[in-house]
Amino acid sequence: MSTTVIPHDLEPHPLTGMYNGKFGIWLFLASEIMLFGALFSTYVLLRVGAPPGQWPAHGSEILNVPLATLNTAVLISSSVTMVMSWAALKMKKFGSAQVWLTITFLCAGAFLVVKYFEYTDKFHHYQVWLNDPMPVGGHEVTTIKGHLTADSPKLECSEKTGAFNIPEYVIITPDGDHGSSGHGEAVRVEGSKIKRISNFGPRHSPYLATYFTMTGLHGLHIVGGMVVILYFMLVGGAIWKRSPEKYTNRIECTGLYWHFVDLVWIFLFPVLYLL
Amino acid sequence: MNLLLASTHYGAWTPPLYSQHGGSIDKLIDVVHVFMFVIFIPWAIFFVYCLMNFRARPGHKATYTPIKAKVSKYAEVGVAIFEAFLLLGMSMPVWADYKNNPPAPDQRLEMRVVAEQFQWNFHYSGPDGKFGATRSSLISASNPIGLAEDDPASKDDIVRVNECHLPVDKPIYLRLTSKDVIHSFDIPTMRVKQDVIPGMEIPIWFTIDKNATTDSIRPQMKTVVPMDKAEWYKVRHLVAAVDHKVKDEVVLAKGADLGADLTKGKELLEQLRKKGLTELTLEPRNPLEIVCAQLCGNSHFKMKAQVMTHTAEDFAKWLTESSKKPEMQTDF
Amino acid sequence: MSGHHDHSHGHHDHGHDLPFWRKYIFSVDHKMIGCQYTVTALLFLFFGFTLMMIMRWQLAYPGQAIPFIGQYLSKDIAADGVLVGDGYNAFGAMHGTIMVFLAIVPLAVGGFGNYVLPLQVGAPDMAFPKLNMMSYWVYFCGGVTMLTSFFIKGGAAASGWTSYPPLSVFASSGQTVWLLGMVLLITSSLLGSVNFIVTTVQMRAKGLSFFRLPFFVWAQLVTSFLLLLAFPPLEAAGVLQLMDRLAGTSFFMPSGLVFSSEPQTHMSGGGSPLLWQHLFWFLAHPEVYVLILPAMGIVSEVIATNTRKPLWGYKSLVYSVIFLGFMSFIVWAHHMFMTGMGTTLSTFFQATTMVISVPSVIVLTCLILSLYGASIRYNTPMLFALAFLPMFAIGGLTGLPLGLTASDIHLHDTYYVIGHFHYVVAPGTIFAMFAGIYYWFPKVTGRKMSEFLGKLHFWPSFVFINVVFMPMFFQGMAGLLRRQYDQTEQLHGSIAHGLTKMSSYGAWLLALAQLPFIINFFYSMFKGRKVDANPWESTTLEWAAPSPPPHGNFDKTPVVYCGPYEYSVPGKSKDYCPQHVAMEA
Amino acid sequence: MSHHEMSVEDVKKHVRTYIAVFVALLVFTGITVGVSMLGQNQGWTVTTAVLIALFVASIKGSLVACYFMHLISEKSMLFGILALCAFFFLVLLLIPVITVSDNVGVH
Repeated sequence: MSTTVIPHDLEPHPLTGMYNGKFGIWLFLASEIMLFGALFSTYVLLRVGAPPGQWPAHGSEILNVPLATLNTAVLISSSVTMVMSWAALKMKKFGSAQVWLTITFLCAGAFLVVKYFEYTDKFHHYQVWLNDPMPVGGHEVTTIKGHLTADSPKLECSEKTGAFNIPEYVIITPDGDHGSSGHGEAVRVEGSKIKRISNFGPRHSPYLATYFTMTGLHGLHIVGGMVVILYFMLVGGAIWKRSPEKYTNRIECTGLYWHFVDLVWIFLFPVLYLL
Repeated sequence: MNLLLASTHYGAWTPPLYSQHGGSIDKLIDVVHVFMFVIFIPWAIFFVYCLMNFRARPGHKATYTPIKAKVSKYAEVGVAIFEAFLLLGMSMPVWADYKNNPPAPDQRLEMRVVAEQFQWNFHYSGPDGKFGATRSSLISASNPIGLAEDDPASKDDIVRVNECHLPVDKPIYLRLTSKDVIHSFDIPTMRVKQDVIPGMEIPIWFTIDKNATTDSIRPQMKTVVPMDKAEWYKVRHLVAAVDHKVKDEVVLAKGADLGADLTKGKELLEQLRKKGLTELTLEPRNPLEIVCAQLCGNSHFKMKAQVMTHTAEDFAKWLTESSKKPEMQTDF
Repeated sequence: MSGHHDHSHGHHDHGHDLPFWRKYIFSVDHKMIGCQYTVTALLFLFFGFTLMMIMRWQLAYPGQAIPFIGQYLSKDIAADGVLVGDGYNAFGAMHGTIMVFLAIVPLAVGGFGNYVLPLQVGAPDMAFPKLNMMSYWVYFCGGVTMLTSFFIKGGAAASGWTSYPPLSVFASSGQTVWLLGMVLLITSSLLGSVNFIVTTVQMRAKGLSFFRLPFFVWAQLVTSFLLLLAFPPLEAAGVLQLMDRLAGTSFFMPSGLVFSSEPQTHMSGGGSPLLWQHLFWFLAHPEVYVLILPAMGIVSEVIATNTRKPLWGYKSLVYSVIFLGFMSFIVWAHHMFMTGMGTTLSTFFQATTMVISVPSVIVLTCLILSLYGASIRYNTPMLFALAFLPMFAIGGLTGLPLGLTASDIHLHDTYYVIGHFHYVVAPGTIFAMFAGIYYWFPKVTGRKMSEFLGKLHFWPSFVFINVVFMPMFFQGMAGLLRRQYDQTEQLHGSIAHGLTKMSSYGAWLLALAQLPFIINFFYSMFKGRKVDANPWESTTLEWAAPSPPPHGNFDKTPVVYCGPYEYSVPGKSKDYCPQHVAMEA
Repeated sequence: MSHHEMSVEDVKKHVRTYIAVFVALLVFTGITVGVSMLGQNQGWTVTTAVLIALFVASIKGSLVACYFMHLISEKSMLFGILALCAFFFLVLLLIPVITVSDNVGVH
């Protein structure tokens, strides 16, 4: 392609001990650290500044910790398979390297599938804040959590702020004691009584806003990594044939990125789910 | 500079000053600028000297060895020391005083300022010294701060839109909040500026000079503008300070302004010119303004309030009279 | 190494066989990409200037129809040819955004950095040519995205280039487009900065140690680190604001907002408007140095060449820019003194702000002492480079009263601020850019720009740019606030109106003064005097390559024998010793 | 030692490390979850919970960075850059502190 030969494209530079690509990917990761740093900073600020009660005392009140623990294991596994793929290439075993790479890809896919179930669960779960207390299932409550029935009108977003406008009325099936759905009878709440309505999506609270933004951005990084891995699964053979060393380097760089994505999750998991 | 800047006695440098703390701010500004000239002028002289003396010309060659310039090191150290002085000796004490020493509650006039697009709302506690409760659900065009009528403390409260009455020579303590976006509370003539941030209540305080009542400031700013320099944009806030007469006919009565908008203003000035008036004696209609210093939307430039400063007695009178009529002024 | 060289040489001829779109559009050659950046950035510079000229009409003649073009503007911007408040704010926000992110940074880093840096380090290209091409196209898309926002319903972003929430979250959809454009521009800058750092560190020619690098390369290296580490927080902030606008979150929206008498209870609230300011200025202060460091680099190159003597205190210059870069990360909150900051923090940030002025003083001192004992050639690039010095000095000095909290109370958000940073960026950085264009034009085209037209460009520009910005200091002193659609609506604005008009006339005349440059640029491209590879008799490596350099840059891989500015070395036959020529004993 | 010239034996040694690190990571994940549940039942303060969670996460992160990303065998140049990045990262994390702590306003 390029008609010029770039120095240190393959061989390490004596000063840095790295070839260009590896040095480049490390610099890129440094910028990624600053990106997620700003988000962590946001998280701390919103949490510290939150009035009592606005932030859940423990992530498990809202989020599914067992699923996330499973996902952590999946992501750690994908990290080790990634490095195994590189090790195999170092031992000139192209075939097994591609197998490891494929497992990495599948793990990443599994992670996203689990995430999808976590997300959709939140998007279909609603909370209604009331202007005045009303009786539900024998208790006077000021807020109802539950699922909207099919008879409820579709909620519309405010054009200005993206939050939900208050509908004419909603019919909601309140949650049971431990957040499990299907308990209790459906309640009809008139719009005039509703102070605010939201699903457990990002608009729900600063906590969920942070959760969706951080995991969403992390998820996008996973997708990006998967695209790159898929690319090497498909055309890896051709590059390997042309220059095994180049292919090994590229897998190493991909791996560095992939481990970083794993590393971010290692911090996201306790921060969002366990605190 | 006077021609370009001032059509009235408003100063060609900083504006006239009517607050007690402002002097130290102006002093710092002056000292910094003197310092800037002290650095820049010798620097510029050296620069021009080099440009002239070391130009390329036949027979002149550059010298390879750099000059041993101890002067530069002294200059740098000098700059650093002077900056330290400005910081520690002037800026920090002023700021600390500006932020850390609020006047005692029993000695100050405390009031709430609620900013919104694009107006300033002023909330006085009235003679009882207690602010009535406010609720955002009660906010409407006629009740801009959402004052709760059912709260006894709100009975004598005064709410004013874009009109702020203040006593002179008494510490004023303002609690600034915003309903919607970030505004900035700025009175240039008092050297007061503070961002007003929604979700926060930020206090500021200052004391107005003893002699700075609006009625006494206005004549001080009186100026004479030659007719051919009287451009509407520059005189639009000024009113006639005296009756302007041509052959015993009053062509511009005392207190009359020079046209509410550009078209009318141009016409009026043209008429006056035709009638043979050669100069205008003018003074500002409202010499003291609160303006918004932070971009807050399309009418940001219009967001301003008039400050009326009174003597202690006049202010007390205004307060009692106004609190008798608790209905809101909604002339905005 | 020599093996590589032979290899690349063998391919040189193929460079000419590339189809048009590979050679001029999707080129991977750093020089072509540098030219693409330069031309695109100059167009944006012109566009941003046009926006300002229209705004200056409204300021000088509030409420009067804009002559010539008023009638062609859309209804969101102008009614019956008169600019409206939203239109003015949109122009203001876009002027700032375009000038900073689409014009000057791409020109200084994307244009000059791309073209000159690989040549100066003796590399055949950037470390990642394809990534380089991608940076340009991502930048291009970001620019186009920004421009399209003028044509959507509600007009372009109108919340200032700083986009402070909640205003920017409540704003019309132009703000969303602005944010998307910013994300693209930031991505482009990040890719570019990785490329620059790797190229500088890994691809220096043999013998070119760090302390033999031309100062321009140092400036670009530090700039790249600033972009690399300061931009991501703004990208994160951009994502958060996008979430606020599109997904209904409240990162920057506190509880209890009431908008046009409507309590915003359907939002969760609980956010912090100050968070945006912190994240924004965490980038935007280093960004100031992103604007100024490459300019200092260019000026140093031009001054060294045209004084015919080594730069005074090369090492102090290098340490100064490194220190500047580092310090620029911990001064950002001096933009936020008026947000209710207490004594402790304001003291810290005032102190760091005073500290950061010291290396700037050192840089200026080194450059001016370089003139002493010189033999100064007054050609056009040198005139622009010399004009940079006093202009940057004025810009820097007027930063002092803004950096001190007490004087900032009066001057914050006034025209004094506008005057201050425009002195740094316009007669400062933009003049340095012009110096760079005149200086490296012979390298790019093999032809010199006309000296006569160049001087016809310089002198009026120098006069009028001061007419534009000098009055602003006095206006600011009078308390005149920035971002006012009609300044005369306020008493002090009305009083300062004479200066406003003076400034406006200065701006329009300044525009006229750019005509000689435009004519010169195109005329010289085709008809300029042909010159050899090193017309300025300069020492750095870019002049060792042919003009224009072929694909792969050097005929022979250069080896470096000496420092970057060996001019007028005693006992030599010529008054300059190029870096790639072994000095005879 | 640079990875550039690694023998098959070296790689095999590496692979054993990778597996050990993998197991350690899984164990630490279990510890984090366990400790968090315990803390929730025992009613620990937020500070304690944060400190423990971040401590364990840091161990895990270091393992990934050092062994999977081979940071442990890199040259000092990279450490310099990462240290710079870490410093500015800390500055970023100070933003919440300075927003809340030293402001004359009341939230």
